[in-house]
Parts: sequence; C-alpha cells; structure tokens
Amino acid sequence: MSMSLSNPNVKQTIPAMPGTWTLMVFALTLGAGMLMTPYDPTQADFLNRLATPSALHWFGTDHLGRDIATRVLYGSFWSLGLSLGVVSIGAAIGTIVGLVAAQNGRWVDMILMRTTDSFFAFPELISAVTIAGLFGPSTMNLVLALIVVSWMKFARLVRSLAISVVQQDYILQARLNGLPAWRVLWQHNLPNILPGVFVLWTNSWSRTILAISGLSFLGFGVQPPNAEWGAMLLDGKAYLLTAPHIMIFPGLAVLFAVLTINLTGDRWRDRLADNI
Amino acid sequence: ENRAPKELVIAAPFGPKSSVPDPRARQNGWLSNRAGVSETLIGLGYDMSMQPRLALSYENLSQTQWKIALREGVKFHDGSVLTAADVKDSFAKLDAEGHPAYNPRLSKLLGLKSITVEDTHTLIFETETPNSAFLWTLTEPSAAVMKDGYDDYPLIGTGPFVFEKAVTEKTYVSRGFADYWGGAPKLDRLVIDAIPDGAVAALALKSSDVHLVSNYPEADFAKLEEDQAGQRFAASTTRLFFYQPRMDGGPLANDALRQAVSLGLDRDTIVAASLAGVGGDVANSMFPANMTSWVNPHLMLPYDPAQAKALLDDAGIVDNDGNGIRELDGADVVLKLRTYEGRAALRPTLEISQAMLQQIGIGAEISIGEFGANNDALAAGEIDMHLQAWGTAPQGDPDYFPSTLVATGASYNIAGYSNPDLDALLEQGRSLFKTEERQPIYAKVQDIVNQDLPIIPLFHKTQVSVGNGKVIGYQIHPAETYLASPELDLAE
Amino acid sequence: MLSLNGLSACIGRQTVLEDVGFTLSNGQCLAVVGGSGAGKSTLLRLILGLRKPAVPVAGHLCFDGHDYALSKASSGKPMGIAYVPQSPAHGFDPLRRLRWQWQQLQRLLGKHAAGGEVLDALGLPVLAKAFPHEWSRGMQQRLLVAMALLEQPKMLILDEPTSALDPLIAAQVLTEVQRVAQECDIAVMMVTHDLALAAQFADQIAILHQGHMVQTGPAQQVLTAPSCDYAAELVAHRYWQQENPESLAAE
Amino acid sequence: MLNIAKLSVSAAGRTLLHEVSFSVAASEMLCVIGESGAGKSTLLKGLMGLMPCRYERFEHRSSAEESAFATTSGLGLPACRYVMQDPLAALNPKRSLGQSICESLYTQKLPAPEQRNRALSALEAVELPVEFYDRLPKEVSLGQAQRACLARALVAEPELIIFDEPLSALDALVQKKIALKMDQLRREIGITYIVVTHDLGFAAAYADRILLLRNGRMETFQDKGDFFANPASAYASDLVGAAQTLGALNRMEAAE
Amino acid sequence: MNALLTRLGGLVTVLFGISFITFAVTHFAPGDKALAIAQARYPGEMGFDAEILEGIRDEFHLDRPFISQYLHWLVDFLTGDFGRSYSSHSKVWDIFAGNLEETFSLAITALTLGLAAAFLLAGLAVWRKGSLIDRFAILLASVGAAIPSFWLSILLILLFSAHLGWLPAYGTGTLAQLVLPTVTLAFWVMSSQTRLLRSFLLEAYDQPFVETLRLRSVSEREIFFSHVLRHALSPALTMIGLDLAGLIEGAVIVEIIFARSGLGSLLAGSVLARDLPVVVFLVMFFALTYVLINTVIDLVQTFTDPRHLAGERNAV
Ligand SMILES: Nc1ncnc2c1ncn2[C@@H]1O[C@H](COP(=O)(O)OP(=O)(O)OP(=O)(O)O)[C@@H](O)[C@H]1O
Ligand SMILES: Nc1ncnc2c1ncn2[C@@H]1O[C@H](COP(=O)(O)OP(=O)(O)OP(=O)(O)O)[C@@H](O)[C@H]1O
Ligand SMILES: [Mg+2]
Ligand SMILES: [Mg+2]
Repeated sequence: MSMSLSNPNVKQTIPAMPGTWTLMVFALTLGAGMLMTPYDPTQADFLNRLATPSALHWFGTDHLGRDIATRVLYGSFWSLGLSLGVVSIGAAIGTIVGLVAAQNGRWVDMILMRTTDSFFAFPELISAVTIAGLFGPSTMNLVLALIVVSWMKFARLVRSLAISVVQQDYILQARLNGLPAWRVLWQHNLPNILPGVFVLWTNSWSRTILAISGLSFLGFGVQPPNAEWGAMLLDGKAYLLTAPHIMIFPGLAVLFAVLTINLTGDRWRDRLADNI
Repeated sequence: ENRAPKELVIAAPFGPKSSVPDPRARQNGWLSNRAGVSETLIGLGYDMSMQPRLALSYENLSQTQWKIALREGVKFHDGSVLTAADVKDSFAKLDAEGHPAYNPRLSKLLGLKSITVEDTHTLIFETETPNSAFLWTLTEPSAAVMKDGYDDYPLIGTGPFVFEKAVTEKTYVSRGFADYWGGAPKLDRLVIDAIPDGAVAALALKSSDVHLVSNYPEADFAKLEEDQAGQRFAASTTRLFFYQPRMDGGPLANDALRQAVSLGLDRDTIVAASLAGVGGDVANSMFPANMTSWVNPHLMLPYDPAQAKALLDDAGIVDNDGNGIRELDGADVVLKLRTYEGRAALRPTLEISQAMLQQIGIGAEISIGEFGANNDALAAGEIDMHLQAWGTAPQGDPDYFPSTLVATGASYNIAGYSNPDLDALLEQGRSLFKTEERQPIYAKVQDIVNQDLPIIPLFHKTQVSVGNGKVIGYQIHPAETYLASPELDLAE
Repeated sequence: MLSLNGLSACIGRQTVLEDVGFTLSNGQCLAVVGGSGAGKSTLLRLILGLRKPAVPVAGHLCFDGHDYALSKASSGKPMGIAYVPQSPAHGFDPLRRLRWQWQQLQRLLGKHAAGGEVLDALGLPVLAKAFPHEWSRGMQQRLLVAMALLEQPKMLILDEPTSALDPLIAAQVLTEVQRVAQECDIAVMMVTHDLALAAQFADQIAILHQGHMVQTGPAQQVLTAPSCDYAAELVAHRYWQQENPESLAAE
Repeated sequence: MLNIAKLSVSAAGRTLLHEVSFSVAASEMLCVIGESGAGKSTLLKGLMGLMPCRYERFEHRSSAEESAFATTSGLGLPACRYVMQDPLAALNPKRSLGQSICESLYTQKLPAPEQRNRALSALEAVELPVEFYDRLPKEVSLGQAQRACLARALVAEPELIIFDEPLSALDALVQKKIALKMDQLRREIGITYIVVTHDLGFAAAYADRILLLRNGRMETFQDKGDFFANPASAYASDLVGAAQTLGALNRMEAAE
Repeated sequence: MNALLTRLGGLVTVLFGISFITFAVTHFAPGDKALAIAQARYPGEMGFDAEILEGIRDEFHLDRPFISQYLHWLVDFLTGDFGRSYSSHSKVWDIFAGNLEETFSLAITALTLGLAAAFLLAGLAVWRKGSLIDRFAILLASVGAAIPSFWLSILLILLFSAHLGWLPAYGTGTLAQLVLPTVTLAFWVMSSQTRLLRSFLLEAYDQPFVETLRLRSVSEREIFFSHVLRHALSPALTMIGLDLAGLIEGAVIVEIIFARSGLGSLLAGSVLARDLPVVVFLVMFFALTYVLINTVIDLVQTFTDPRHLAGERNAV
C-alpha cells in the first residue's frame, strides 16, 4: 500500500508504534531458525519416530520422525503468513467498502451494506468448511474461502465508526470546502477510525490464525505434509496419551503467536488513540 | 431383585445413520448386529465358519435351491413368535422401494427368484442362478430378519437386545431382551456411542464415561501393551487397508506407474509407523494369511524402490526438469491421495505413503474427506487414489470382496477396472460349491489382482479394543460382525 | 474564600501560566480578561483540578479553608465549585436528552422540583425531549449556567458564559448569576472578552497577558487606570467597533 | 449576488425557520442578528444544505447554480465557505490546524509549498504565530481554534463566506484586527459576507444590510442605515435602544 | 417508521443475496447431483443407468439453466420443502429439528456466561485502569483469545475428565455433558469481548463531558452506568452481533471434539459426505439467524442514538 505513506497521519504513527520491533525480532528469529535448522520440515525419518525432546531434536519428532522444532518454524509461514495475507486483503477491501458506504449514504450505502450483509451472514469457519469440503480440501480453496468472508467485518465496523464521524462538523466542513469524497475519506475519516480498524485488524489476524489452524485440525485446511500448526496438532492428537509433546509445541506456538499479535495490537491501539 | 441396572457403554468410531436405522437398509445392519438387535439366519463364527443362528440347519437341494429350517421358540422383541412367513416377509421388503428396509444391493447379491414357505419353520429359497456364495450372503448383517416396527418398537428384531433409540451419528441404545432364545442377556442396557476421534474415546475411557473402546488408538494401545496395563483385547481381522487407484484416466491408468507405486511402498514401515507396532500384517494379497482356506500363499508384494525407479525409467516416466518429480506426458506426476476419518491408521498411512512416493520421484498431495464423497471424487477424477479399509470377507466367502470391488461394473468398482478373465473366474467361482474346487480359482483371482493392481493392498490390521477392566464376555470378531452377546457383562 | 499563589504551568515547551496569584472572597466576582490564548481557560481548569498528568504545574491553592498543592495531583481537588466550560461539548452527554441531564442534576442535589425559575430567568424554554444537538449554542450555554446555578456551589467558575449570547441576554444571564451569588454569598470567577460586561458585573478585574497576571484590581480602577501598555490597549479598544473602519485602515 | 425568497428550514419534522427572504449584493456584508435561539444558525445550515429546506425563489449569480442547490443533496452554495459556530467541533481532532486550512485550498489545485505559504499567511492574518500550523485542535485555546476556522475560510478567497458568530471567542484586540482584515478583503477582492453576530456594534460598523430574526421568523430586513435610524419593527427599535443604553453603540463613551 | 421500512426492505434484499450465494456455491461444487440423489434413493448401488439419472435430472430440474434451478430451489425453500438428505434419505427438516436444541442451548448458555464475565472483567479493568486488576483482565482475555478452542477442549477433557474424572468427556443430553463445551465456548466469548469492551469503555471515558460530570460530583457509578456504558454499548453491541459468527464457529469445533450432536457436527459431517440438501439448509439457517440478529441490533442502535437519527435526516 504505497498510499499509506502519503498520508502523513499514518506515516507519523507507524515508527512510533511499540511492538513493531518485537514483531520484527520475532520475524527475524523465525527466518534465522528456518535457515539454520538442519532438517527438512516434510522429510520423514522412520527410524526416529516419536522421539522425545532432546539436544538433537529440541521439540522431539512426530509420528513420521520429522523434527517438530523445524516444523513449528516452517509452520509460522503457513499459520502467520497465510492469515496475514488473508486478513490484510480483507481489511483493505472492507475498509474501502465501509468508508465509501458511510461517506455516500443513501443508495450507495444501501447497496454496499446489503452486499456486505449478504456475505457477512456466512461465518468464516462455516463457509470455509463448506467451500473446502465441497470443492475438495486444499490450501487454495481454504485461502479463497477465507478471503471471501474476511472483508465484511471491516466494512461494517468502519462504516459504523465512519458514520459517527461523518456527522461531525469537520467532515461537513471538508465537503463544503469542495474536497472530493475520497479525500475526505482518506484525510478525515480514516485517521479517526484507524485505531478501531487496527484493533480489528490485529484481532482478525489472530482470529484467522486460529481459524486456519482450527480448519486444519478438522482436516479442511492446510493439507499434510505442510507444517501448519493446526495440522500438526491433528497429527499429534492420536498420540495424546503416549507422545504429548507432539501436541504441546504447535499448540504453544499458536498460543504464543496469537498472544503476541493481540498484545501488540492493543498497544498499537493505545498509541494510535493517543497520537492521532 | 433390587440390583442396579447394568449398563455397558461402548465407544465406537461410527454411529447410526438415522434415528430408526432398519438393519436391512444401507449399511445399518452392522451396527444393529453388533448391538445384538437384529439377527441373520446364518451366523459367522469366530473362526469365520458358518454357524446356525435363526436357522438351525440349511441344506442344498439343488444348484439353485436351499432348504432352511428355522429354530423353534424364537421370539420377536414384541413377543410374537418367529415363523417362516415372517422370514419370507422380511426378505420381501428388500425389494420394496420406499420401505425403510429397501436394499437393492443385497437383493442383487442374493439373486432370489422365490421364497417358499414349507411349514411354519421351514422355507425354500430359490435363486435365479447357481450361487455358491448364497449362504455366505445370508450371514451378512443386512440379511437380518425383522418385523415391521411401530411406535413402541420402532425396530423389531430377534436378538438379545431390544432397540430403544438412536441418534444420528451419535448413539445407539438397546436394552436386554429377557425372552431371547439363547437365554436372557446379563446386561440390562447397552449403549454404543459414536466417538470418531480415537483420542477422545481413549480419554472417555480414562474418565470412565465409557466401559469399552472398540477401536482403541493403536499408539495408545502400544503404550498399554508396554506397561501391561488396561484390559486389552486384540485379534487379527480380515480388515484390509488398500489403495483404490483410478484406472480409467489420470496418471495411474499407466500400468508401470501403478506397479512402481506398489513397489515403492514399504509396507513394513507403514505397519510399524501407522499402527504403532500394535499389530498388523503386511498384505501380500487381498486376503490375510490367517484366512488359510482362501489366501494364495505364494504371492508377494515386495518393497523395492530400485526396481520401481527402473520400471519408471523404462516407461519413460523420468524427471526431465530436475524438480525431483518425474513427468508423464510432460506433466509432473503428482498423485492426489485421499482417505477418510474414522480409523486412526488411515491418515498416517496416507502421510507415510506420500513420503515414500516422494523417494521414487512421485509427488503426492493428500487430504482427508469422507468415504462416500471420496468415491464420488474418484469417479469424477478429482483424486487419483482412495485409501480405504474394508473387511475382505465379512461373510467369510472369498467372492464378496473381488465381486464388490474389482469385477467389471461392480458396485464399488469406482476406478473403472475391467478384466474379462477375472470376471469369468469370479463367475465360475460362484457356481462351484466345493471349497477344494474353488480354492485354485480364488488363488488365480488374487494373482490377477496383484498383477493388474486395481487395488493396491497394504496391510491387514489387528483390531484392538480396551475395556475398563470390568468388561466380561467381550471378544473381537475377525469380521467385526458381532459384539453384543447374552454373555456380555460388566463385573460389579 | 479562594486564594491562589505562584501558579505556573508548562505545556510542552511553552509556559502557559507564570506566577499567577490572586484572592477572591465570598460574594465577590472576579472577571479574568485577556487576549485569546492568554491562558484563561487553563487557569480555570487548573483551579478546578482538571490537569493532565503530563503538564507540570507549580503553585498553591487555598479554597474554603483547605490547602491544595497544585503540583501534586494527589493533594485532591477543591470541592464545591460549579463550572461552566467554554464549549458546550464539554458540558453535555450527547446521547442523553437535556431534560434527563437536568433531572440527573436535580436528583444529585436532592432538589427534585427546583430550578424552574432559574431556567425562566435565563430565558430558556421548558426542557422538552430535545437532545443537546437540537438546541442552539446560546441555549446550551445558558443551560450550562442554569445547571451551575442550580448546584448552589460555594464558588462559580464560568468560562466565557456569554460568548454565544447577544448583549441583552448576556446581561440577563449575568444579572441572574449576580443575584444568586449575592443571595447565597457565592464567589464568582468568570472569563470574558467583553470589558463592558466585566465592568458592569465584576468587582474585580484581572488582566492576563501571555500567562502573566499583568493587573488585578477593582473593576473601575482597572478601566480607568490601566497599569501597563497591554492593559491600556485592551481597555482602549473595548469599543473598537465604533472606530471608523476607514480611518483605522489608514493607521 | 444572492437573492432568496421565503426560505423555510425544518428539522425533526418541525419547521424551525419560517419563510425568510433576503438578498445580498456582491462584496456586501449581510449581518444576521437576533436573540439566542432565534434561528440564525439554522438559517445558515439551511443555506448550506445541511438541513432540509424549502424556498420559493432562489437566485445565485448564475441560474445554473440554482439547480445545483435545488437538488438539496448537493451540499449548499457553490464556491463559498462556511465557518461554523462551534470551532472545536468544526476541526478534525486528528488533523493539525495547518492541514485543516490547506484543505480549503484543495479545489484550487495548488502545489503543496504554495498551499503551505498561503496557509501560513492566513494564519498571520488571524494573528496566529506560524507554529500553530502544526498544532492539533486540542492543543490550542478555543479562541485560537476559532481563528483557525476563520483562516480556513479566508485563505480560499471565495466569492462568498458565511460566518456563524466568527469573533465570539476572541478578545477585542484580535477582533478588531480580524474585522479589519475581513473588511479589507471585501474591498480588495470583493468577497461577499453573510455574518451571524450578536454584536450590534460590529453590525453597525461593518454591515451593509441587516436581517433580524426572532423566534424563527424574519422580523426585519433593512439597510444598515435604515435599521439603526428607523427600525422597521417595535422589536428592532427595542433592540437598538437597548444596545445604546448598554453602550454598545455609544461612540461618545468610546471616545472618552 | 420510514427507517424501519427501509431496513426491512434491505433485509429482504440480504436474504435473497444469501440464498443466491448459498445456492451458487453448492451448485458449482463438483460432483454429479443426479448420481447422489440416485444413490440416496437406491441405497447401496453405485452405478446407474442413464435413464434413471435422466429421470432424476428431469424431476429435480438439474438440466435447466442455473437461474431456473435457483428459482425452483427458492420456491421449494420458501414453501418449506427443504428436500431429503442424500445420505439417509430422511427429510432435511427432521434432521435439522433433531439437532437444533443441542446447539441452541450450548450457544445461549455460552453467550450469556461469556458476556456476563466479559462485562464484569472489562468494567473492573476500566474502573482501575493500569492497576493489577486491569493487567490481569487483559492478560486473561489475551491468553483466552489466543488459545485455540480445540486445544483448550482437549486440555479440559484431559484435566476434568481423564485426570479428575469430574465431568464426562463427550456426548449430549445431560447437564454435566454441557459443562465442558459451554466453558470452552464461554471462555472464548469472554476473551474476545473483554478486550473490545475495555477499549470501548476507555474511549467513552475519554469524552470531554465526563470531566464535567465528575466536577458536579456525579458518582462514578452513575457516570459509568448512565453515560459511559451507553456510549460504549453501541459499538459493543455491533461487535457482539458480529461475534455471533464466532460463536457458531466455536460451536462447530466444540461439538465435533466433544462428539456432541448438534448443528455444527451435523454440518461438518454433511459437508464431508457432500450431503448437499443438508448443507444448503444449514448454511442458510446459520446465515439467516445471523442476519436477523444483526438487523435487530442495527435497529436498536438506530433508535437509541439521536445522532444516527439526525444523521439520516441531515443526509437528505
Ligand atoms: N436539529 C435540530 N432539531 C430540532 N430543533 C433544532 C435543531 N437545530 C436547532 N433547533 C432549534 O431551532 C432553534 C434555532 O436554533 P439556532 O441554532 O438556529 O439558533 P441561533 O439563532 O443560532 O442561536 P444562538 O445564537 O444561540 O446560536 C432553536 O430553538 C433550536 O432548539
Ligand atoms: N495541549 C496543549 N498543547 C500545547 N499548547 C497548549 C495546549 N493547551 C493549551 N495550549 C496553549 O496554552 C495557551 C493558553 O490556552 P487557554 O485555553 O488557557 O487560552 P485562553 O486564554 O482560554 O484563550 P481563549 O480565549 O482563546 O479561550 C494557548 O496559547 C494555547 O495555545
Ligand atoms: Mg479559553
Ligand atoms: Mg447559533
């Protein structure tokens, strides 16, 4: 989004966000880990099945003898990356739709919001399960399904936030001053609703991580041998009583990732609310 | 007496398909048979031999005629006495479209021309064509003898347990039938709960929510075995894990590729990894080694990756673009493998296969679906192989499995395989009545299947169950046809 | 009643108030005048204890016999001061009907029926089911004053209570304020830009200029003898409208 | 320039303003006066199309623009600026004063530095130091915010500016300077003003015409001279008289 | 009144939109519907004669163009004919009705408990902002929102069923069996709402008039309950409405793991089995419920927020 840099409000706030560094360090660690691990995340090693954590295999190995630590690292690509992509696309679409609807009122609002509502009526997991199930479980179907159902949340929140802003005198002023609608959106509405959108964005990101891993856990999501965390949890379920480490580490990875994102999101919110 | 009612709760991987599952329709019979609600004329012993059940004796009058004498004093759950007319009635419903018992599949399998009632306890069944598997087919749970149900008794069978209620995919409840011909059952109630997730079932056993888990997760069983803990039951079964490849199109229509797939699968490792060493025998043909009367002992399905690679190279299926995956007709060979939930060993088997195929340069994408949907997907060419687990001889007869899966036009021959020689052999096998005569025919059938590979056998699984230590009178049936018996009991 | 010593405050790098002090006794009215941005509102808010944690403040306040060190947030807020904020947005909950907000105050004070005559005196209509945004700004401002009067506080702090009112109504409002103040012996402190009004209603006038209290004294004295250039200029321009625009432009 | 007959404005199903007629010529100043709650702000909101309104006749400089207004959904008069009564509400709390002022120049498609320069000189015109360019509304006093609003309107140098009590939060010195600035612009570029005010002195000094509202109805509409010399209604003469006693119109006292 | 009519008009549009999307998705899903119907009718058979399939295509209008099929389906749906399940041949409505109660009771108890906890926690957190309580609330909510519910379910079963033996690990019917699934879901509701509520409350506290209320010595209680809560309620209500989707999703996962009967596990099973009539009906049902509830919330908001009203009029 090159546009975001041309908006001074956004530009000013991004470097100031606490947690950005945490996230970067986090990303670097993951990257370095992936580069340094001697194992292949999908290469089975049948002699080494269900090994408990040791110096060689920090998190142990799974039922096919794959190194769990490596898989957790690579799993971040699926769990974090995929969901980030899905949510960001959804957020962009939804924000635009919501702003346009709020700004224009009447018919545009009507049509956009009814479309949003129509799509919105399908809960993510339901539609993902349905699409993935009916069209055959595959990662691509999963991603499409999630994108199709991820933008409405933003559209609705943004609209409801923007409507309360739209009634403010300064928006009227701006429009009276002849600013075109998109500029009013960009300069007046967006900065005001950004904190809310940020909360939702981080919130949705973490929710999507959970959704993807949940879907994988149910068998509808990322398909083996890809090391998605939810899929790894599914692997581990059969060994719950005998080799609990298979289920512990990916579970902790999900928890830790989602927790980090949520907390960072909260701090961003606080900062944004103070700053803009 | 004032003792507390004895209720046994069993966790099973599958549940009833509807709230009043007539045993004769669809696959419903398995559950009601296991639950002791419905009974067939002829039973299948724990050694897979025929046993008298509702029928006391059965006699071959001619190639197409069978005389069956009913047991006396058998009562239906509603108290009425079983007569030959009831039996005739019950079988007639198989053809009545719209009746809950409607079962065209079984009807076709039986191939009945007529049923004649000789006297109250004697019947004569006449088939259209000579069918040596006829009596075996009568052992199938769907061939149950039932009376039409009504409000109080939705399902009226003759077994030791009376159907009480069923919740779709969830639970099947029955209560003891004091007037059972084989003596009053020791249990008052029997509940079979569907817990598809083996891990949850194991937990449920641990928390004493269930008394017995009929399909215990293998990995956990191995651990119990190691610790010598728990009330363990294990028995080898005829259940075969196999791949059904798509033959009428797609890469696997190529014979060399199919052979290579079979050669590239290390069945020993699969058994060790997916069954967690609990038990299971590498399959050398579709029948397990313990089915001594029918298995062809000379067959082998070896693991030989070198030969697999050579075979592929010879067939021109080589990796030209250097991405580690061979190409066929210019496209990477990436097989879509699919299986379903419900049997713990399926998924790991699929994953291991994927890893192994990778090593001979064949790519694989794997996913989990549902049995019926997977069949559709296979038929539609959405997937290339369907990993399944079937009892190869639910009725003890060798005809059933090949006739259902690999004969031309067979109902589950979804992959589109057709071999006239095989069809002729099966035809011949059905018309012969002596085991010695039939043996060479089925040995040949197994041989052809191993060569053509319309199914790729992997292993026969040992069935494991675990009880809470108080389960009495439970025994695993090799075809998993029976479970509840009057002797089944719960210690105080 | 109230005495303030050495009040200083900085916002950012800017010193908004420096060494401001005065005393005000019961029944008296102090008018704070000064340029826009001189720090008048800040002064009022600091007295009321409405300070942001990031703003360093020094000074000492004595109100109604209690001492408050303004530099410490922990020293509490003076109690019993009614406040009319400069902008009505600071005074009303936009989601509540005006009548409800009025009644809430009545409930709080335990005067369930009182206040009608105050509304009358300020020329306000009956509080129907209107929401704040449905009232004109002048009406909102007067209602805020009415609410402050209803409270019958020990002291009244008004931030430009008449800025949205025409002179007639402004006089009417301030007359009512004066009446109540004298009746109940209330000290009044008010910010205004209108020196004429200040002269008419205030006993004391304080002139604030860029954070400094440049002159304090009885109203008449300030008007007749401004003590510094700024004060003089302010006083001189109090009827600026009547200077001839053309001649002014030529200056 | 602007000629309106029988304009009525309503809200919440109630008519707040009944049939007001007035006109203003180019580079004139029309002052709208009246007691608090008389409907002055409502009139302006109606003019700007912020409230639903009806009218009998409406003439702006060209008739093409009439139809633009007649749709009522198009927000108000073209090529004009409106300064609202509550400065804080009219400024986006998330944008600096400078940004708000520049926004007024948007339609003129000036390069950014030029915009900034003009905004800075507008700030100067309303007596605000340059550092206020980067301040947020919550960091300035109300009077300063009001001045920023004025700057925002003035910077665009439009044909018509509508002010709602523009000087209410300002002290006399600043009021005077801004009033002069406004007057200067009126003379130099011919801006037309409609000003709502409660300051009769201001009206007496600067207005060309005076519209007096009372209880949502038009009381009088007269030239300034007429209005002060012989008010057309009893209420108007009361008002003038009262203002005189209060000293707002007394030149002699001011000269003391 | 006018607004209400517009809303209802919009609602109808949305319902059509939903039905269209649902039908389109299932329509374009791979698989031969005629074959599936045949298999449902003649259980156990796999292959069928072309005639039979033709007959079925004709009967179910499967050979018509998409729009025509959609209209046929819509008319059937509106007249209450939801078809029969492919896999059991029972009426879809009966299957649905048999499962509704389980999901309903689960969702309602979880929602009530979760929201009550969320309001309590967020209220406490805001009341003592920055204190230990606040931090604890944030931490609890954050951790709660971060735990995958399927993982939590399994951990709960491990602890309360397998180890302590207090509660049943699976199943439907008794109250005890409702406890663990409800707790799992309610915990999720609580976590997801607490953080949002807290931020809405803080925003509401930030409004300038709150300061003045405090000066008037209005009690904190009254400020909270009469003013701040109102301001926070409107966005909170929106979010709660939105999160209903999460509740439905949670119910699906929880029902599957706890081997409960209910609409969620029914949906998952039907999707896997490609039992289209059931899938279509369930998806429609979830969608309709969701839309209706959100419409009600919207209406409530429109009629309680004066600025909304003003906005609608001003936008003339
Ligand atoms: N949105 C609205 N809904 C209902 N009534 C309104 C609305 N806006 C204004 N009014 C009413 O219209 C009348 C005139 O209001 P207006 O704001 O025009 O007054 P004004 O002359 O500008 O007064 P002031 O000098 O106090 O600003 C008032 O009685 C007010 O209550
Ligand atoms: N948050 C802030 N950050 C920076 N400067 C501020 C802040 N708040 C106020 N100021 C500055 O402090 C000074 C005093 O502000 P104050 O509001 O007290 O002025 P005032 O005398 O009330 O003016 P007015 O008559 O315009 O209301 C002003 O110059 C203002 O710009
Ligand atoms: Mg001020
Ligand atoms: Mg006004």
